[in-house]
Parts: sequence; C-alpha cells; structure tokens
Amino acid sequence: MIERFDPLKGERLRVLDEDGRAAPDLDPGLSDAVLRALYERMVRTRTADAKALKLQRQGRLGTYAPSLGHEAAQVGLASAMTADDWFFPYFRDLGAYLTLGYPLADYFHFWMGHEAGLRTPDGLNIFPISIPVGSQIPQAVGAGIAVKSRKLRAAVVTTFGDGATSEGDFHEGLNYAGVYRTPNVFVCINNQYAISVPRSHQTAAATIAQKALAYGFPGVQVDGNDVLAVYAAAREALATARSGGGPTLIEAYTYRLGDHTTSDDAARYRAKEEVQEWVLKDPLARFRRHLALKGLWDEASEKEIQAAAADSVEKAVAEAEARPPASVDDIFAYTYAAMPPDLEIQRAELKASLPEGRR
Amino acid sequence: MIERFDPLKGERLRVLDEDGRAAPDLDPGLSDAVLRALYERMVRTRTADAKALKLQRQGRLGTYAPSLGHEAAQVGLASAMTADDWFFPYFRDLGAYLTLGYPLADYFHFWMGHEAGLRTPDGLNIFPISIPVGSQIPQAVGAGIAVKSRKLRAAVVTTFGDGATSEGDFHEGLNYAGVYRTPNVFVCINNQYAISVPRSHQTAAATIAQKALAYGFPGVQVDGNDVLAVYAAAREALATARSGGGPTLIEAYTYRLGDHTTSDDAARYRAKEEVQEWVLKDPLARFRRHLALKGLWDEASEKEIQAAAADSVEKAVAEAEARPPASVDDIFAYTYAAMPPDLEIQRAELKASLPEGRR
Amino acid sequence: MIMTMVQAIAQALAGEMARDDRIVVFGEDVGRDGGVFRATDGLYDRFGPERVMDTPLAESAAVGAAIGMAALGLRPVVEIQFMGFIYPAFNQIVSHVARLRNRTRGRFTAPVVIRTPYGAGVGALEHHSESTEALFCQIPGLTVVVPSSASDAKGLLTAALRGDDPVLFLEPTRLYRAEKQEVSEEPYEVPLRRAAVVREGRDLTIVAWGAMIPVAREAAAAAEAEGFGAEIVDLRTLSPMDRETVLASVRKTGRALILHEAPKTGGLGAEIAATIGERALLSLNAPVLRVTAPDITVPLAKSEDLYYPNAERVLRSVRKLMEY
Amino acid sequence: MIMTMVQAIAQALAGEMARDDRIVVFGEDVGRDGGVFRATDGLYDRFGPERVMDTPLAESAAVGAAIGMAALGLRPVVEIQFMGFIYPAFNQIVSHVARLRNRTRGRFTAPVVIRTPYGAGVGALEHHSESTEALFCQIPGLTVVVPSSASDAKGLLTAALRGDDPVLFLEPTRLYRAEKQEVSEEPYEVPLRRAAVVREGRDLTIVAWGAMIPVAREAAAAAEAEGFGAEIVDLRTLSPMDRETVLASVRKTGRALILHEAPKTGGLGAEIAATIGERALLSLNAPVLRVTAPDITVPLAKSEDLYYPNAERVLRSVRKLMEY
Ligand SMILES: Cc1ncc(C[n+]2csc(CCOP(=O)(O)OP(=O)(O)O)c2C)c(N)n1
Ligand SMILES: Cc1ncc(C[n+]2csc(CCOP(=O)(O)OP(=O)(O)O)c2C)c(N)n1
Ligand SMILES: [Mg+2]
Ligand SMILES: [Mg+2]
Repeated sequence: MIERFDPLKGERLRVLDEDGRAAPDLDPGLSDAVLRALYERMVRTRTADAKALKLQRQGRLGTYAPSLGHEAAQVGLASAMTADDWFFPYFRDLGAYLTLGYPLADYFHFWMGHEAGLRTPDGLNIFPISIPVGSQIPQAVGAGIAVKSRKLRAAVVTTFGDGATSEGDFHEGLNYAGVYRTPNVFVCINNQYAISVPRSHQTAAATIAQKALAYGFPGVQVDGNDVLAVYAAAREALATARSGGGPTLIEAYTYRLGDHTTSDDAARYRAKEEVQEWVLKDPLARFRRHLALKGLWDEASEKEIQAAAADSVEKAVAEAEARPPASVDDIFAYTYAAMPPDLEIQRAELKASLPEGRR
Repeated sequence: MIERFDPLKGERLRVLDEDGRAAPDLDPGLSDAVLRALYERMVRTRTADAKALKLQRQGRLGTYAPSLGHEAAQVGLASAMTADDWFFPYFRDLGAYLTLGYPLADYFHFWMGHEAGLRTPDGLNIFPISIPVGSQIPQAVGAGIAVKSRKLRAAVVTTFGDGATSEGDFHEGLNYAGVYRTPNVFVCINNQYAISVPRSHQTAAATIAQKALAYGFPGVQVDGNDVLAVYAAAREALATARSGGGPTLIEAYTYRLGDHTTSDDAARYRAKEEVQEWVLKDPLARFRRHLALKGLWDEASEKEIQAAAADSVEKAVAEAEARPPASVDDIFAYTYAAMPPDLEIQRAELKASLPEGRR
Repeated sequence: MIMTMVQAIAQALAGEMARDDRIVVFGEDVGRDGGVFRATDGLYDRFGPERVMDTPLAESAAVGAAIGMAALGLRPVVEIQFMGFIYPAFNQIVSHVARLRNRTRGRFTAPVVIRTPYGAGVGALEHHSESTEALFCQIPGLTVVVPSSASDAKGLLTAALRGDDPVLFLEPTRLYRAEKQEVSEEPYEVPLRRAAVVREGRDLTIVAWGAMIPVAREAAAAAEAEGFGAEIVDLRTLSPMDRETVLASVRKTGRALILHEAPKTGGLGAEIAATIGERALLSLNAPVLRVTAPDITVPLAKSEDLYYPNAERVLRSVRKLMEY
Repeated sequence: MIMTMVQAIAQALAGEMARDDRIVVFGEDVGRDGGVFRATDGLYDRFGPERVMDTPLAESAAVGAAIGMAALGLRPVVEIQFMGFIYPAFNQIVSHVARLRNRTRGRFTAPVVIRTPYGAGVGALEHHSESTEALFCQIPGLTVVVPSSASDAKGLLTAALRGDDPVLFLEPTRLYRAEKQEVSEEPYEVPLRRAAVVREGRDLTIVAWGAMIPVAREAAAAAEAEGFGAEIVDLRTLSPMDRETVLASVRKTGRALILHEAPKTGGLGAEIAATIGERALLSLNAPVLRVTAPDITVPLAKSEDLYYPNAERVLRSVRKLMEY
C-alpha cells in the first residue's frame, strides 16, 4: 500500500476524510474493540499532556514538550507495534509511551527532574528519550543490526521531528539502514516547526518522505492527524521490517498545536490564523466522527473515557510525586560498572558536606 | 541540459562515446585551442601524478593519494570555472589544482610534508585540501552564503568522493545549500571505492546524483571519464549558480585506477579483471581519439605535450625540494593572530633544546 | 542603563552589527524568535534576514558554514542553542575553525564567534546543563571566554567580535537574568586574555569564572567573617590563559583554591593547579585545592544542587587551606 | 610468539571473538581489507561479514549504531581509522556512550570498545597525528586505555572486551610495528585501571604512557649515566586513573616529571600534576614538571620532530628537577 503513494508526486496516504469517513480500499479494518482502544489512548494522551502543562505552571514539573495535536501519530504508530519491537523515542512521544505500556508515573517522574524516570521497566523495549536532536537515529539502526544479527523477529522504530532531518545523524543513520537492510521504521513527526523554524526553511525538499530516495528504500507521507492512516502505514512498514524487507521512512504530516516547550512562546513566530486552521483538523475530533459513524461513540461513552483518563493521570501524578529525590549514592552509582576509588572518595566528601536529610 | 538526465531512470550524461565521437546535441562546442588545452592539462596531471608516486617510493614525498583515472573529471570541472569562482577541494584533486593555476611546486611541497604548501597564493580562490572526509562541504556552503550576501558573481565548487556522501557533513551542507539557494556546485567524484569499500556498500541508493532530491535541487550523473561531459555539466551548473539559480549536485562516474594512497594495496580488495575493464576506459585515450577525429592530435604533438609536461613537473620538484624545512617560528606563528606570552615562552624553550641548525 | 547579562549580550551584538556590516548572526531560532534565551532579540527586525539568519537544525553545518563565510570576508556569530549541543560541531571546531590560520599559513582565517549558553543551576532538561569548557581549552588556536557579569559580557563579546581569532563565547545560563547591572550603552571592549582580580584579599586566592564568581563572592564574605581574606581572580578568558595574574595573586597570598562547576578530573582547574605548582611552588603554604563538581554526569533538575559547588563547600576548603 | 603490537591487537580480537560470539568488529575498511594498519587482519575470513562489518564512511553512525547493538546484546568493537577522525563521533561518545548506564539507571549499558590509532611520529598526513586523549579523560563513564607494548596491548584489549564499561582504546601508531616482543598466544587480561612501574628508580618519577614510554626509557638510561635514578610509571589506563601508583612513586622519589605528546595546556599532565600537588605536596623536593608538545597544531611530517618530546628534552627537565 505504501508504494501506491509517491512523495515526488505529492501523494499523501489518508484513510479518514475530515468527516471521519474511511476510504474503503485503505481502511486497515480494525475490530471495534481496537478502534475504541485507539481512541481511549488518544484521550489519555491528551489528558496526561494537559496535566503536565498544568503541573509545570505550578512548579511541580520542569520544562515540558507538549504533544497536543500529535496524538493520532503517536498512538497510531505505537498501536501497530508488538511487544518484541523496539522503540527509540524522541522527546515528544507521550502517546507512544502510554500505548506501549510505559508507566505514566515514570514518565512524569522524568519530566519532574529525576533520571530514575528514564529507567525503562524490565520487559519493555524502550530506549531512553533522546534530547540531542537526531542522535537516537543511528542507535536505532544499530539495534536493527543487532536484531538482524541475532535473528530476532522484531522491528525497530524511531521517531524524530522535521527539524531532526537536517542533522547529520539522520542521514548517516538512514544510509546505514539502507546498506545493511535493517528492520527499521523511521517515523518523522513533521509538525511543521522546529521551535520557530518552519518546515519550508528546514529543507528545500518538497516532502520529508522523498528523502528516503537518497537511501534506497521507500518513503511515504501520511496524514499524521489520521490515526488509521498512521496505523496502516506503520503496520505495513513494521511487517516489512520484521520479515527482512528492509527499512521504511514514514513522514507523519501533522501540526504542533501547542508551544515547543513550556519555555517557548509560539505566538512570537506564527500566526493565530495558521494555528486556528489546524485546530479544526484536530485528530481526536476526526476520529471521534469516525467512531460515531460506526456507532462506537456517544456522549456517555465520552464521559466515561474522559473520567477514566483523568483518574489514571491523577494517580500517576500522586505516585510520581510521592517518590523521594535521588540520593548522592544514586547519582554516583551508575557512572561505571564498578566504582573507581577516586569516585568513592568524592562521594564521601560530597556526603560529608551535605546536611543529613539531603545525602 | 542537466535536467534531461534523470538519475532515477538511470540516465547518465555522456558526450563522447568510447571511440571519441561526440553526440552533436550535447557537445559543448569548444574551440580547438581549448580542446587542446584540456588534453594538455590531463597529460600534465597524469605526469605529475606519476612523479609523485615515484618520489614517494624514493622517500622524497609522504603518503600520497594518486589521481590516475580521474583526469577527465578534475580537468573538465576546473576548466569550466573562472577566476572569480571558489574551489573547496578534497585530497585527490591534482588536475583541478593544476588547471586553476596552483603552482605544482606548492602542491608537491604540501605532500612532501610542509604546511607552507597549503598556503594558496594570493589571488587564487582555493581553500586548503580537506582531509577529514566531507568536512569541506559545509564550508563551501558558507562560502556560497557569503558570495550571495556580498552579491558577488561567482560560484563555489566543492569536490568529494563517493565515500564522503555517507558523512553527516555532506547531508547538512547540501541541505543548507538547498534552503539558502546558494551558488554551490557539488561534485562527487564517484570512483567506485572508498578505500576498500565498494560504492554498492556505501549507500543503497542506485546513484549518488539522486541524493539531490533530498535537498530540493537538481542532481545529475555524468560520465566522469568523458572530459567534455564533465565540462558541459559543470559549465551549466556553474552558470546556474552564478546567476542565482541555486545549487546542483554532479556525480562524476569514474574509477580509481591506482591504490587509494601509497599506503594502500588495492589488490587486497578488488579483482584485476575489474581494474582491467576500467583501464580500457582510460579518459585520456578516449579524449585523444576525439582529438584525432578532429585532426587535433598526432604522434608528434603527443611527444611535444609529454615533453612539456615532464619538463614542468621536473622543475616543480626541484623547486619544492629546494625549499628549507619549516622553522620553529613558522610552526608557532600562525596559531593566533597575536602570540600569547605563554606560547612565546614555549617557543623559546623549544628553540633552546634544539641544535642551531634546526631552529 | 540597568540590564541583565542576556540584554547586555544582545546589545553588544546590535552595537557591533551597526558598526560592522560584515557581522552576520547565524543559528537555530536566532531570527524571528530572537533566540531561545532572547540573546538575539530585536536583531532580526533591525538588521533583516540577510544578517540574522535562522539555520536548519544542524550544528556541524552551522560552524562549517561559518568558516566559509569568514574566509570570504563575513564575520559570522554562530549561536549553539546549548553547550550540550555543540558536540555535533566538534569536528568543525577542532579540525578547522581552530586551525585554519595555521594550516594556510595565514592566507585564510576564521574569525568566527561561537556563542552558547552553558552551565547548570537552572533546572534544565538533560544535556542542557553541561560545563565542558576544558574540552576547548586544549585546542590550540581557539580563544575561550566566559563572562561573569553583564558589563563584562558586553565588553568581552565586543572584543571577540572585533578580534581576528575564533572565539568560543560561553554564557553562564545561571547568570543570564540573575541580576541587573549598570551597563554603558556605548560600545566598549573588555580586553581578552586578561583575568581580573574582582576581590582583594591577603590570605588565599580563589580562581573562578562565570557562574562560580557569585559563589566565590559568597564564600569569600563568609570566610571574611571567620577572619580569612580571600582574593578572587575571575579568569574571564580561559584560553589562552592569563597565568600571570593568577600567579601574582598566589605569590601574594600563598594559598590557592580553584572553583569550577565542571567535574574535577580533567577540568580546567587541573591546568591552573599544575601551573601554580610549576611556577609558584615555593610560595605555597598549602596544597592547591580544587572545589568542583564530582566526576559524574550532571544530574537532572531535582538533584543538580548536589552537583555543583556552593559557598558552603568552598568555605570548607577555605578552612582546610587555612588550617593546613 | 614474537609479534608486533598491531599483531597482538589482531590476536586479542581474534581470541575474544572466538570465545564470545557477541563480539562484532565494525568500521571503515576493517573487513576484506583487514584495516588500514591490518589490526583486523584475518578476521573477515575467519568470522565472516556478519561479525566483521565494513561500514559506510560515517563515524557518528558507527559509534551510534554500536550503542544500539550493545544495548541489544552485542559487543561491538568500533574502529575509527585515525584519532583525528573521531570528532564526528564526539556527540555519540560524550552524550550517549559514556552515559547510557547512568541515564537509564543501569537498565541499558553500552559496553562498546572504540579502537583508534593515535599520535605523531610516523610522518603521516594532516589530521593523522593527533593525540587528544585528554578530551576523553574528562568524560565521566568512559574508560581510556593506551598500551605501550605488544603484550600490554593484547592483555588490556582483552580486558576491555570482557568488561562492562565503554572503553576508548588508543593505539600508538608509532609503536604498531616499532618492535617485536614475545606475546603469549593464550588469551590473558592485563587489568584495567592499574598503572605499572616499568622501571624502578629512587630520584625522580616519570609518568608517561603509550609512545612516550620508549622515550622515557631512553631518557632514564641517559639520566642513569648522569647518576639520577628515574622511576617510570606507565599509566596504561588514563581514565579512571590509578592515582595511588603515581602518588606512591612520587612520595618515594620526591620529584615528578610528566611526559606526554599532546600539547601542554589542558593535557592529561595537568591532571596528574594537580593530583600530585594536592595529595603529595609535602613529599615534593621540586616543582612537578611537564614535558610535552607545545600548544600548537601538530606540524606535518617534515617538522613533526620539532613537535613531540624526545629523550633530550626529557633529560633537560630531569636535570632541572635534580638541580632544583
Ligand atoms: C543537537 C541538538 N540541537 C539543538 C537542540 C535544541 N532543540 C531542542 S528541540 C529543537 C527543535 C526540534 O524540532 P523537531 O525536530 O521538528 O521536533 P519537534 O520539537 O517539532 O517535535 C531544538 C532546536 C537539541 N535538543 N539538540
Ligand atoms: C572523517 C574521516 N574519516 C576517515 C578518514 C580516512 N579516509 C581517508 S580517505 C577515505 C576514503 C574516502 O573515500 P571517497 O570519499 O570515496 O574518496 P576517494 O578516496 O575514493 O577519492 C577514508 C576512509 C578521513 N580522512 N576522514
Ligand atoms: Mg517539528
Ligand atoms: Mg571513492
């Protein structure tokens, strides 16, 4: 299906139209339960995201990169993954984290300023959030090489923004993937901005998807506000990867509805009208219309879903906030496999300089 | 003309066939004098190159990267440039250096192990040879930005190998060039190997030229053993650049007939038969056939050209070898605009530790 | 005029751009957004997109392009958004910016100014609190500058913009808006390569720079109360270093403490201590001590107070020195 | 068996690859070509292209990919063709390799070994003679190793391959084929993090590593003739450093000289001198001296002899120390 959409011709994969009607030949044909689950994940993502912003304003959480507008891309992608697949995320991936089963309390804990939140629970194949833009891409390719060499049946997914495509690591990583035909799925969340820099100033290529031509594997642009389109493209690319068919680049065309982070003021560099246009394309609203058409949504179910989401989010906040801050031992312990004597001395000196309660 | 050759369709620009016959619709239509000059430059390049190898074996010159087989690409490209254009070379560009008027004595001097050889004579717009692969590319793009911002009428040319296209700097540089629409001409000397790594293992893209699609400007593959094809493509790309039309990527498809450097033994990683096939495609021989067809070449003129080349090369060697080694003052002098006191102390200490004759 | 350090930086840029039309500001979000810290605020509106250029997200190309721009007669000022993101450009800095003059025997030079916020203490995200100045102080050809006040920031940056050497200009994030200070609106230079004695004292010398200067001052005030007079040397230019000023102070006081926010091992404190040991050994009444972060990765916001030195830790070392 | 250092390295790789099928060798020209110095000679034929992988020409991706490979259970050994070409990978090393264990609180680790030839003295091209070990000795989490003999090379590399920390393994090009030595064909470890006293002496301590060890030996022999007994400490693991061995020697001899090939300012010699000044001040009969390259870019072949320290220069400093 992916090959039917040529990025050089400006073709974009889309399953749902604005009214929520699915194109029959593209509809991935998910069960009602799965459709409902997709929606619930999107709602939970939005609820948790809004909560994080609130906590940040209250000084209870640090600088935060909101996901508003990205829910379809994040949830659609992660919902197509299996527990054997690996995920190399970037810093704006809340919906994927939740979908993959990462505890929200841990996620909050990280953004509250504790490394412990980056410790992926055993059994989940999720690499830590990558902050240096694009640097996770070659790592994901290395994971792909390992999967291949160890003959595992898994795909390796990595996400990044449109800005990240300008970094050398994007290029080097994708080029390696082409050469080694690794089981990678590269997902560019093209939200039209890298902080203040618009997509048109990030690259002169008409699409991000066509960059795959430089690496000898397929690239496809999908409507990133259409959860079924993202799901369908991801499912196909993942299957290709797992079965030895090599990598795919997916460009999820979407929009960052919020500020870049809580330190940013997007009003400085983009027009209200532009944002407003995209508000009308809200991925939740579109999917809700689809569910309604299928009789899978009504006001009552919405209330339930919202209440459940709010409840789970509150619990996660309480859990994260109940955790003690990192101790001196904790910030020293993981520097080396075995601590060198000098570091032990430094640790002892540091402890000696601190009040009892803060060691 | 460039746009007539689509790299995605495997099309390659070629003017001369193996017998030296020019395709009338592609022939750049050069005067007899220019055609003769092109050939003389190619011969001089080959002569100087062979001399460098000889000097290296005699211990009179250091590790050297030979140009054998690249004469058409180097000379064809540089012959299309004007004195206002800028050149950001890589380490295998002898023919371009000679064509642009760089003193061969200086070039030898550098390869003999003296930085002074990298000091481009005033008036020549040639940046120093870049050894860290690909790192000159963003620099050339910066030069393009400066040319544009200072409203000069000039193009900026940079060369690099097929291996260099895997480096992050290749990508970042070309992407900038697309965004700023700089007057750059990027010339990949695709000689099928990066040391031992074959082109097919360097990237899964079918051509290097198609990588331009990732940056939103044209890319073209040319027969790099056809000096007229390289000249024609370069002339067009340079004119486009100078007139504000933006950058072009030219892939010169050729073959490294010699070892990677004098430290390399190519027999370890490639078959004799392969080399032999390419020996038959010798760029000098092909162009000689063209000249002969036009009545511009015979055995007598060949002898003259060879003798003149040999003579100029011998003179350059003598001149380079006559130069004294760098002094202590010389290796210290250019670290900062003004020498810090500590460095003056170090310089004095170093001199004091050396015998009179070696300061 | 009363202003913060970040405002002083913006003013230095604006002043020099008005004087010298070769200066071009270059980097991620430096244009319409005015920089994520607003260090380039107002420049885009005043000087236009040809002189205040937003770049694609690629640090190596930003520095690499600056080299070509500089060689062709521009004066690029590159902003790296945080010091933790300078590493992709490391090759261009080490292999090219720092040595272009040397490798071309002066034919080409790269008078590029690379500005970047640095240091911990603002509770930022991972990789946003780095303080790896020592990496750059061992690169011949590069000048490394760190201001500790708004007025120095303006004068040092102005000097950097007028100089002919490549300069890495490190701006302590913690001081960007920490206090406001009187800064002259006229352009002026604070000379590079010269340290400043910012507090006089007889008993010991504290060598520091950037965000550690306020910490040193606080510690010095507390030490004074205990009867110890601490002299503070603000290094300002870290490389090439003004060793004479440091040595003169230590020869006077006989005791030295180096204070920096980077981990101890391989930090610039080692070079300073080694210099003192080499050239002022007989003046020393006590070992040269280093008060630094431990040899670990900067912790995230909630534990970063455990990481960087505070006045209390400095004071403990002052007492050790004095009791030696 | 009698062999060169580069053969010992190839043997260590082969031996460990045979023992541990998680080990994968990775880099430019390491496959069919056997590495430009032949350090991976024979591995491709023996272990095949799945375990001896030629990479496209991209250092950041090589190190980055190694991280992913390591996290998923492989043991990648990355070859960087020369130390001067490690900088494109600097971000992956500093921001990721060194800290993966810490940032995931131990869930993921990156036991990657990065091998690279380094140092001047073979008259190589520009950027092929770098000796910037100190850049890496200030990165918490990274282990930096430099062998000075064939037998140490084999044992230290074997230990690195068996360890759980990321290791930067620097191979002095000048020693690759400088001499042949008896090296056991059996696999064996030389423990990391431990310096070795390779020559005993009463009068002064010379701390050195890699290609400077032969220079130190030559100088020590000359000093002996003048009546001065020089003890030589071969650091072997530069980071984390074995300070105790250095300090014990200096406490015994009372005099110390640090010898390295990198420029003086910010070189690892500074850290060693600072450590001695901090922890053995009262044992010192003279200032700690550093014999190093000057603070300039490595000159090209014809002048590189002016650059790196030789026995004559060391001897001059020995006399200074002894006459102090
Ligand atoms: C190497 C690097 N450079 C700069 C930054 C600062 N920075 C953080 S996010 C960002 C923009 C990223 O844009 P994009 O890749 O489009 O992702 P988005 O934030 O839009 O999701 C920048 C410049 C960084 N984190 N890493
Ligand atoms: C950044 C960097 N990595 C590695 C090297 C070592 N090296 C020198 S030339 C070369 C191969 C270059 O191949 P290519 O770009 O195809 O150019 P060619 O030599 O074939 O002309 C390599 C790996 C280098 N000089 N710089
Ligand atoms: Mg974006
Ligand atoms: Mg090549």
